[in-house]
Parts: sequence; C-alpha cells; structure tokens
Amino acid sequence: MNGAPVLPALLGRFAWEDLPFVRFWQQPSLSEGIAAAAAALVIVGAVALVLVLTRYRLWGTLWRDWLTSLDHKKIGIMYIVIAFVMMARAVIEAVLMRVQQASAIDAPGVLSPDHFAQLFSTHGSIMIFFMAMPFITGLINYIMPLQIGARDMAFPWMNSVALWLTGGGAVLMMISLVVGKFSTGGWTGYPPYTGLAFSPDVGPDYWIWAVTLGSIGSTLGGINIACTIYKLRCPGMSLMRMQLFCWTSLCTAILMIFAMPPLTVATALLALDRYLGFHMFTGDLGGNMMNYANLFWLFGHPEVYILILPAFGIYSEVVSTFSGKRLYGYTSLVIATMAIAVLSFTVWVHHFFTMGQSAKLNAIFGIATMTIGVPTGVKIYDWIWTMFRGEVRFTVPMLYALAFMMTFTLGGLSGIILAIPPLDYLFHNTLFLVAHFHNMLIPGLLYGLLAGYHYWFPKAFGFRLNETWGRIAFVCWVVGFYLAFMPLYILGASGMARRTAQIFEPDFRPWLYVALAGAFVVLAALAALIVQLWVSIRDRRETAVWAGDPWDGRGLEWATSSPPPEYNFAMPPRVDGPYPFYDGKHDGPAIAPPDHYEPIDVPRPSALGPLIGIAALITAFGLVWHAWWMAIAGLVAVIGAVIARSVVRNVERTLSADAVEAIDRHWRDTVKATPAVTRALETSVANRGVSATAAEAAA
Amino acid sequence: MPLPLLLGGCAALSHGFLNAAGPVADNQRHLFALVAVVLAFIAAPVLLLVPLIGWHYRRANRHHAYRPKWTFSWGLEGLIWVPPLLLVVLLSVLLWRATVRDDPYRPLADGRGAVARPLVVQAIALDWKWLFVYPDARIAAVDQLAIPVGRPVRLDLTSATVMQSMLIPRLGGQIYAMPAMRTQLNLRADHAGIYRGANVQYNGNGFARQSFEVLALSPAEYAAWLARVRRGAQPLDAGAWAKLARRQVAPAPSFYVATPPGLFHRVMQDAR
Amino acid sequence: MTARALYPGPDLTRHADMAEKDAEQGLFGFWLFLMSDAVIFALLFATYGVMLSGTAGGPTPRDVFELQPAFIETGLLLASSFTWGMASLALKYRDSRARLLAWMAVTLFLGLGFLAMELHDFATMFAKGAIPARSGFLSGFFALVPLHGLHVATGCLWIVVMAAQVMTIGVDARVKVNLLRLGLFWHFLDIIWIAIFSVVYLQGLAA
Amino acid sequence: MSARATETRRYVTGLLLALTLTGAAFAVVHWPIADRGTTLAAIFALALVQALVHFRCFLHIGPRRSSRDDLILLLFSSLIIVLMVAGTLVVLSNLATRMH
Ligand code: HEA
Ligand code: HEA
Ligand code: CUA
Ligand SMILES: [Cu+2]
Repeated sequence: MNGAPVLPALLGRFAWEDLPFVRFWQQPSLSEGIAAAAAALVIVGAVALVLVLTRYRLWGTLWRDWLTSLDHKKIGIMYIVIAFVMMARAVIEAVLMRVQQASAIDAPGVLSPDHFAQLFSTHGSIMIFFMAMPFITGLINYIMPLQIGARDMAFPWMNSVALWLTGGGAVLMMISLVVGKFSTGGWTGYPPYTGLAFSPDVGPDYWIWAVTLGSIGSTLGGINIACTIYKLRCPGMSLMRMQLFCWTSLCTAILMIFAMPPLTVATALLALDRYLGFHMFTGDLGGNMMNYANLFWLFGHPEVYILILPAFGIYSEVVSTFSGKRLYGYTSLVIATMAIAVLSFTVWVHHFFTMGQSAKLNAIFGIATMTIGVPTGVKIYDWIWTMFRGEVRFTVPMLYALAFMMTFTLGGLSGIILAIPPLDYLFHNTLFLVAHFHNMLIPGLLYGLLAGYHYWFPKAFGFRLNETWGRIAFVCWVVGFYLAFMPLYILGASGMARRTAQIFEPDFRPWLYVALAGAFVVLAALAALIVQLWVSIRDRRETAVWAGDPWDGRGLEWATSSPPPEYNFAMPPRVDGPYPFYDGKHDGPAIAPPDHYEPIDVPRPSALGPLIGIAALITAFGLVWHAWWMAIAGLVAVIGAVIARSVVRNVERTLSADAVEAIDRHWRDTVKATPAVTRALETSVANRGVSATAAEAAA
Repeated sequence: MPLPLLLGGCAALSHGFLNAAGPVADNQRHLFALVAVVLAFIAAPVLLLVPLIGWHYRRANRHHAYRPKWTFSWGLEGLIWVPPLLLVVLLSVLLWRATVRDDPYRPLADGRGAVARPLVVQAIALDWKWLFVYPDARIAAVDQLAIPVGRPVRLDLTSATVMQSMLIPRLGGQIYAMPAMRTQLNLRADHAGIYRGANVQYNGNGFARQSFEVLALSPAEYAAWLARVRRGAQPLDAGAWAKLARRQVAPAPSFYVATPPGLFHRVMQDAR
Repeated sequence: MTARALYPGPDLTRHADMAEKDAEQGLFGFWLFLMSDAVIFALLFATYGVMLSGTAGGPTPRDVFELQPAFIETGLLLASSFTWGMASLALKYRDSRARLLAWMAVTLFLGLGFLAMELHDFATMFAKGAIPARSGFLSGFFALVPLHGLHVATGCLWIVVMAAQVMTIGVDARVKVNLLRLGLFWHFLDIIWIAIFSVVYLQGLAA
Repeated sequence: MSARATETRRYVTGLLLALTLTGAAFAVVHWPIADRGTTLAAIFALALVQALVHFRCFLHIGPRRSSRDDLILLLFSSLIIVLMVAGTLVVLSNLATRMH
C-alpha cells in the first residue's frame, strides 16, 4: 500500500493505493473485495442521501429545522440517528468477525489478517465512541430536561457544537473506509504497536482524531448535562425528588467531565509521538509505554460506567412504571449510583494486572474492583423489590429489564472472576474477557437502550411501537446473545486469545459455529427491530398518543404532550412532592392549567454548530493525511466560529403568550376529550395517551 | 444440548487451565472452583427471585398484595447491603492470599517441595515468534520451549519489538514482555507432555500464528533434547539475528548454538 | 463588602440586564470546564514525574533549567493576575470603559511578556540540543509546559477579542459573563503555573 | 470602609502573599539550606499554600452559600486528581522497580 503520493503539496501523503477500489483492482481477493464493497456502500449511501434530499427538496427543512437547531429534543434525536447509522456498520463488522473465526479454522478464512484487525478496531471504537456514547447522550438530552421541568439545556449552543463534533468523528470513521485504512491496534490503541515505528500508515491517525473529536464532544456534553441538572431544575424539584434517570445522568456527566481528560491526554501524547517525534510511549530513549496503558484505563474503566449508569437509570424508570409502583429504596439507589461513580476511579489497574507490578498492588486493586459488586447488587435487588407487591406488566421494555437483571448478573460475576488477579492471569487477553464485556454491554447497556427506546419512543414521536415485532426482536436478542457469547467463555477458558484471525485448534470448532449461529440470530433481532419501526410508522394513526401519557408514567416528562412543544412546558411545573405528576393524576389536578401565560424565549437555530463540526472534521482529515494547509484552515475556521458566536447578540426568539396559550389549550382539550384507558388495554389501539387512574380502573 | 457439542466443549476445555499440568495452573484451577461456588451462591438469589417475583406479581394474577406506595424496609435494606459486603470481604481474603501465592515473580519449589535452583530461560519476544535462550547451555530455540518435568523454570521476558504477552494455559500465568524491560514468569510442569503457549497481545499480521510448543520432558529426554540441539544447530550470530528480527512468522521451530553471552541484556539495552 | 455581592467580580444583582441565575449558570459551567482541564494538567504532571528518569543519556533538568527566567516569568504572571483583579473591579463598579480597557491592556501586556520569555527559554533549550525528540524526559517537559503557554496565548487572544467587544458592543450581559469567565481562566492559569515552577523548575534545580 | 476598598485590599493581600510565597520557594532553591528532601517538601508545601491563597483571594472561593457549589466541585476535583496522580506515580514506580 505504499504508492507514490499524489500531489503531495495538496493531498499530503495520499496515494492511489489508498483507495480500496485500486487495491482490489491491483490484487483481487475476497478480503479486498469486501473492503471495496464497504467503501462503495459508504459512497452509494452518501450519494443516495444527497439525491433523495434534493429530489424531495428537503435540504432547506433539514438545515433549518434540524441541523442548525438548538432544541435539546432535536439534538437528542440527531444523536440517536448518528448512533443508529454507526451501529449498522459496527454490527455488520461483528458478524463478519464471527464469520471469519468460524471459517478460518486451519484455513485462511474470508478475510486477511490485516482486514480482520481493522474490523475489531473499528467495531470496538464505533460501538463505544460512536454508538453507545451518542445513544446515551441523545437519550439524556431528550429526556432529562423534561424530567426536571426545564425548557432546554443550560448551554443550547454548546449542545449543538458537542453534537457536531461527535458527528465529525463519526464521519471521519466512515471516511476511513473509503480512503486509506483504519488502525489495527484495537479500540485500546496500545503503543508502541500504534507508534510510528510499527504502524507508519494512516490507521492510528484516523483512530486518534476520530476518538479525539468524539471525546471533546463528550466532555462538552458532560459539562452541559451536569450544569443543567445543577442549575435548571424547576421550582420545588430538589435533588432528592429527581427521577432516577436524572441521577444517573448526573453521575454519568460527572464521569464524562473527569474521565475523558485521561483519554485526551493519552491520545494527544500518542499524537505527539507520531507527529513530532516525541518519546512518550516508544520503547527507546526513555519512553514509557506502560504509562499509556495507565492513562488509557484511567479513562477506560470509568468509561464502562459512563455507559452503564444511564442504562441503570432507564431500568429504574421502566421497572417502576411497569410494576405500577414507586421505586423501592430510592435513597439507596442514589447512594449506590454515587458509590459506583466514585469507586470507578479506583480500579483501573485491573485492566493490566499482567504487566508485572507487585502482587500486593494487584491485590489492592482487585479488592477495590470487587467492592463495586456491592452497590451494583443493591441496585438489582432494589429493582426486584420494586416488582415485589406491584402489578407487573410484561411489555417489551419490562421484558428487556427482566432479561437484563438475570443476564447482567452472570456477566458481573465473570467480572468478579477477572478481578481476582491469579484468575485474570489466565483470562486476560482471551475470549473469556471478550465474553465478559459483551455480557455487560449487550444485556446491560444495549438492552437498556432498547428498553428506553421502546419506553420513550412515543414521547418523542407521538405514537407507540408495534408490540408483536418488539417481542420477536426481544426473543432473538436473548437467544442470540446466549448463543453468540456463552461459547466465548468456554473458548477463553481453553486459552483462545482475543483478536485472533485464524484458529489452529480443531477442538474449538463446535463453539465457533455456535457463536456464528448466535451472531446471525442477533442480526435477525436487528432486522426485527427495523421491521418493527416500519410497521409502527405505517400504523402510526392507530397508535397515536399525542395526549402524552401512554404508560401511566411517573416523571414530569409525561406531563406534556407527545411530542412536547418546542418549549416543553407552557409554565415551568411547580413541584411539591417526590412524584408530582403521578400523585397529581391520582389525588388532584395532574397538571393544573397555568392561571396566565407568558411569552417564552427559545434559542434561535445557529449554523455555527454544524460549521464547527465540518471545520473540525477538515482539521482532523488534514492531520491524518499530513495535508497541513487543510488542518490549519479547519482550525482557524473553528476558532473564528467560536469568536463569531461570542459576538452574536440575537440568540433567542420569543414566542408570544397567545401562541403558547393556543397550543397549551388545544393539548388540554385533547387530554380531556380522550378516553382514559386502564392498564389492561395499554398495548391495544384504545391507548391514546391518557391513563385511567387506579380509582377509575377499579370502578 | 446435543451430545457431540458437549463432547466438543470438553475437548476444547482440555486445552486450558482446567486440565492443569503444573502447580501454578493447578492452584488457579482450585481457586477458580472455590470462587465459582461462592459466586453460585451470589447468583442464585437473583436468578430465582427475578422470575419468581416477576411472575407472581404479574398484573393478571389477582391473588397478590398490591402496595404501590411501599418503598422501604430496614430489614430488606440490611439484607441487600450487608451479606454482599461480607461476601466481598470473604472473597478479598481469598484474593489476597492467592495473589501473593501466585505472583508470577515468586520462585517455585521443585516437585517434591524442596527448594531447587530453577532452570533459567530467557524469552525474547520477536515479530512473530518467541526466541528462548538457555544462557547456561548457550543454546537457543525459536518457538519451542523444552523444560524438564518437576524442575522449576524461571522465564525472564523482554521484547525486541512491541509489547507482547505470554500465556501457557495448561501451566498457568500470563505476563507482558516489553522492550527495554524484564519481567518474570515462574512455572513448573509436573506431567510430561506437549503444551501450547502463545503471545496473546495483538501485535500485527502474524499474531494468530505466533504460538509455540512447550515440551515438558523427563530429565533424560531433556538431556537428549539439549544434545540434539547442540549437534544440529547453527550459531546465533549477527546474520542469524538479523533474520530473526524480520517481521515474519517462523514456519517451524529452529535451533541455535553459541548464543552470545548477555544477549538478553543486549536486547534490553538496544531497545533503550 | 455588601451582603449580596454574590459572585467574584461584578455584583450582578446591581444590573437589571442580567439575571443572577444566568450568570451563575454560565460561570458554573465554566468551572466544570476548568476542572476537566485541571485533570489534563494533573495527568501531564504525573506523566512528567514518571518521565523524569528517562533522560536516556541526554540533558538532565539541571542542564537545561534556569532559575532566574522562571522567577521573572512567575512575577509577570502574578502581576497580571493582580491587574486582572483591578479590571474586574472596574467592571463591577462600572468605572469608565477606558479604565476597564486600560487594566485589560496591562494584563495583556504582562501575558505577552510572559509568552515572549517562555519562548526564549524554549529557544535556548533547543539551542542546547534539548529537543523533545531527544529523550522521554524532554518529551514530558515539552508536553506539559508549552501546553500552559498555549493556554496563556489563548487567554491573550481572548483578552483582545473581549477588548474589541467592549469597544464596539459595550458592556452588556453577554460581554460581562465572558469577562467573568476570562477572569476565572486567567487566575486558574496562575495556579497551574505555581505547580509548574514548583514541580518542574524548582524540583529540577533543587540541590 | 467601602465595599470596593475591601475588595481591592483582598487583591493586594493576595498579591503580596503570593509574592512572598513564591519568593520563599525560589529562595530555598537558590540558597540551599537543607538537604534535597527537605527542600522539596518545603517547595511543595509552599506551592500548596500559594494555590489556596489564589483560590481565596483571586478566585473568591469560600464557604459562602453562593460559591458553595464551586467549593464542592473543587473538593471533588481535588479528590479525583489526587487519586489519579498518586495512583499513576505509585503504579508506574512499582512497575519500574520490578523491571530491571
Ligand atoms: C457497546 C459495545 C458493543 C456491542 C453492542 C457489541 C456487539 C457485538 N460484538 Fe463486539 N466488541 C466491543 C463492543 C461491542 N460489541 C468492543 C469494545 C470490542 C473490543 C475491540 C477490540 O478488540 O479492541 C469488541 C470486539 C468484538 C469481537 C472481537 C473479538 C476478538 O477480539 O476476537 C467480536 C467477534 O465476534 C465481537 C462480536 C460482537 C457481536 C456479534 C455483537 C452483536 O451482539 C452485535 C449486535 C448488535 C446489534 C444487532 C445492534 C444493536 C442495537 C441497537 C444499538 C439498538 C437499535 C436502536 C434503535 C432501533 C433506535 N465484538
Ligand atoms: C458496561 C460495561 C461494563 C461493566 C458494567 C463492567 C463491570 C465490571 N467489570 Fe468489566 N469490562 C468491560 C465492560 C464492563 N465491565 C470492558 C469493555 C472490558 C474490557 C475492555 C478491553 O480490554 O477491551 C472489561 C474488562 C474488565 C476487566 C479486565 C480484564 C482483563 O483485561 O484482563 C475486569 C477485571 O477486573 C473487569 C471487572 C468488572 C467488574 C468486577 C465489574 C462489576 O462492575 C460488576 C458488578 C456486578 C455484579 C457483581 C453482579 C450483580 C451483583 C450482585 C448479584 C450482588 C452480589 C455480588 C457480590 C457480593 C460480588 N472488567
Ligand atoms: Cu513494562 Cu517496565
Ligand atoms: Cu474496568
């Protein structure tokens, strides 16, 4: 892949061989063919998108109403769209990896080793940085301000900048499919392998800059979320009256603020090594590669709790709602959440027990790690006791919550095994570890995201998702997960290393086949989700719930229409108890109409957010290809845009009191006119978003 | 589960630490069993309570209490915090003892429990192969590690390339090998046999093929092995070293004599 | 001090053009950012500490650090913190715009002086062959200290931008919040510098 | 005294304290009076005090209600920073001693 650079002054180190089509042309092989097809897919997809947008004249709407919007709800949805697109790619890569391992037993398999290495690197990086992170940031963005009765985030413009930096990183990941290649160093990117001496190509540079854009976006997002929760709660909403999802959002935001910097330091220092010849992590001249592992995991461990805490918040909402009952042990859930957040900074060494430090040091960190099991277990029991003496409804989100509690416990216990250093010496770097973390990430994080998706989808779009297809997807998820990942525990315990492109042990064959089958079942689950979305959109009139409250919800997010108006609440709600909306529904006016209406200021759209994203993307791309003029131009544009924003004065638009009143009254009339349904009819077409109270249900 | 699969699974596991062939892996196997029992007790309540409570309190079931405002009980609270905490304390004791006992740096006794001078082997990680230097015998082997059964072995590890990690599942342990640094792994084989060892830290295209065989030999066979190597092998001179340092997979084990004294330290120095 | 002087610098409640809450939120958000930044610096300090022994036969701290310039640079930064304090008082008590601008200009001048001296230090080090590619220790140094310099340079650019806004837009609510943030930033950089002169220069030169 | 005079005095006090502490730190290096360990301890102690002075006099952090959130944030940040820095130094120095 070392052709002569084309126009080096303009394009840096780009050579024709950096295009997969050219490589495929020169040396046709299945592996190169797949790479070329993937690149073609990206290009065709992008072109098709442009054509569709042009054909239906959607550019204007898209730009005005979405891309430049500072509305936290739209930003939330765009985050989730990014997550969805990136997920599609990462899933295909996951299935390809399973195919490779099942086909490469004493045989070369379908992929070249280098291609396989790019797959696990992109799959891991995308799933963590561009699927999970945007997904949870998006959900928090959408739901949390509604739950605390706020009108928007604390810094709407910064919210947009954070979104577009993440978007820029995601696009950079996609570009790496078309020009050049991606890193082969895994999502952890350990030097010296990713250093200049061993990986002189553009791969690690793509990884560094994509991750950097994503992590700057996450830091800004974390600041925004934390500040919103601290400063924008509606009157009467004390911290201890917040929904649990807000608590987990707060703790996640704090983790983002303090745990992203170590990643930034690690990648920045690696970049200094690669670009300016520093010796931070090289093997020679006094470099210290162990410090990279140290820095990376100072980030990496808190990161897994950044991912899981919001999921815990979602489960808390879902279990309480669908058990028709208050959460058991609110206070201990809050304490457990905070304990997990703080403890997560004290255990990072368990990711490199095998580096050679003293036994006592390992033991201390092993014990600290196991301690996290206690607050986690408390949470699981709190959910169990929430079902206790409740009335459990087995809707799709609740099914995910139940499957989560049982499966996540197994994964947690495999985590405890890894926390015991002598056992970790055996399982580190094997598929046992891979099984552990997928066992946390899929039944923990992903089921949580799916539960939240089913639960809040009607909030965001005004209609419910199809229940039958949801159940089909659920069954596939559970079956697929067990089939795909339980075999990896066994293979790991048999000593099979992770990141292996070829297998020379025939005894591993049956398990690799089972895992492959599981991957296909999981793929079917994804297909079922897509069918479900399509069916639900088709039937959206029958399942419309504009009145707002399809699940007999508890938090304030249900105390407004679905979807909510731009400003969320005509008047900020006043809260005088822990369950203002739910108790209001039962004992008094759920959401009393305000005695008067006031004009409302909402943030005006700003083009600077997407422009900063594009400029940052250009900077990153220029840096990857050593096209310095491009990098500098992008950077100057970013700085210019920030300065320009500080000069802009007219940042808000005022909605008149009359307009607010008209919308609000229309909604209130609709609620009055809509027949209330009991929980028995919850999933039927009768459910139009008004819930009968228990008293009515009994009558 | 179909029978062939089950058998296949056992076949797979026989390559791992559950089929331990030395004291370290054996310790780890015992520890694993013990921990598994404790964890089974931790898992059981959750695995039972979730389906039982979920099902019993289902909405369709009219025969249960419904207390939507019940949110707290000190008794339950104690039950969910204290026993897990005690279990963690118990596990911590286990963990501490086992970690200190199984420190890869800790020298091992010989098969009969007597203190013995370990066989020192220096392992140099290369792309994509392992070079095992026997400093006393002044021989070296690529991708083959022969050790006498019953005698403790001390591996000194370093790397002439990127970070790698050595794992021999049936003997135990795992430790990183890093340029300019030296780590240690103490092992012993108690049964004669051929075991698989590998680098398990990804290091490039040849990674999947960077494994080696461990020959655990009786003392007589070991002596014969040494003699065989001495007889048939080429000297490890500059030319041979240059060939080894290339980023290539070794197609088959190869052997060297006349290894330069202090080779291992030179490799460490050169990396600096 | 008045009982309702709620925030450092200007007492926002005196001004009808800005709700106290807005300012509080704007500043708290900035504090969060500063703390995130502080973690970056903290880790670079830790890294520097780790790399200290990695001189690889090249220059040692003793060979490349000098006490006197570090002392003068410290003096410049301390003075600039004080002058920025005067600027914030001018803002708070609504002194004339000229007075505010004058204090800002003095601060800028001191900041630029610091930068000039620091660049000169680096040039001297380069001349002695103490470049980052020489050793781990020098890499650690050049990852840490110039980052602080980069922050100071950002601060200087920010002062220029704000001065331009004070001149053209005047002191409205947004300018005020930005000036307050700039103040936090500037004083925060001082604290980082305290750590730098202690951990890098003084530790390197202590007998 | 007017509010402004009080506040001005606070900045002046801050500056004087900072200069004194800086001066002291440079002095113990320029005119060594103790062994290296003691000198280093003195330098770091002086730096810590000076940082506190800056927080109090320039950044106006204190127990007052209005800056309570900031104070708590700072304390939490200090905890995390101590954990990370101390952890890094302990782990990496432990590794260094075991790798010769
Ligand atoms: C969140 C993280 C995440 C997720 C979900 C997954 C999901 C999957 N992973 Fe992933 N994986 C990682 C994170 C993740 N992985 C990481 C970090 C690594 C390590 C990389 C490295 O080595 O550096 C890795 C490595 C890894 C390997 C390499 C193992 C090795 O080293 O040998 C393999 C091999 O098969 C694999 C397989 C799979 C499979 C089959 C799935 C399937 O389960 C995928 C199925 C997923 C879906 C089908 C889609 C998910 C659905 C949604 C997101 C919701 C939909 C939303 C709406 C409808 C709105 N993974
Ligand atoms: C969402 C993600 C997530 C979560 C929540 C966790 C949670 C945990 N993880 Fe996991 N982990 C990862 C994602 C996650 N992990 C990833 C991605 C990696 C590898 C990255 C890579 O290398 O690429 C990893 C790696 C990893 C390692 C490193 C292994 C190695 O590299 O060799 C270790 C070691 O200690 C570990 C342990 C734990 C523990 C103890 C928990 C605990 O938090 C689990 C707590 C839960 C329970 C214990 C179950 C429920 C509790 C009860 C029923 C109560 C009673 C319990 C007790 C008394 C113990 N994890
Ligand atoms: Cu690795 Cu020392
Ligand atoms: Cu971890």
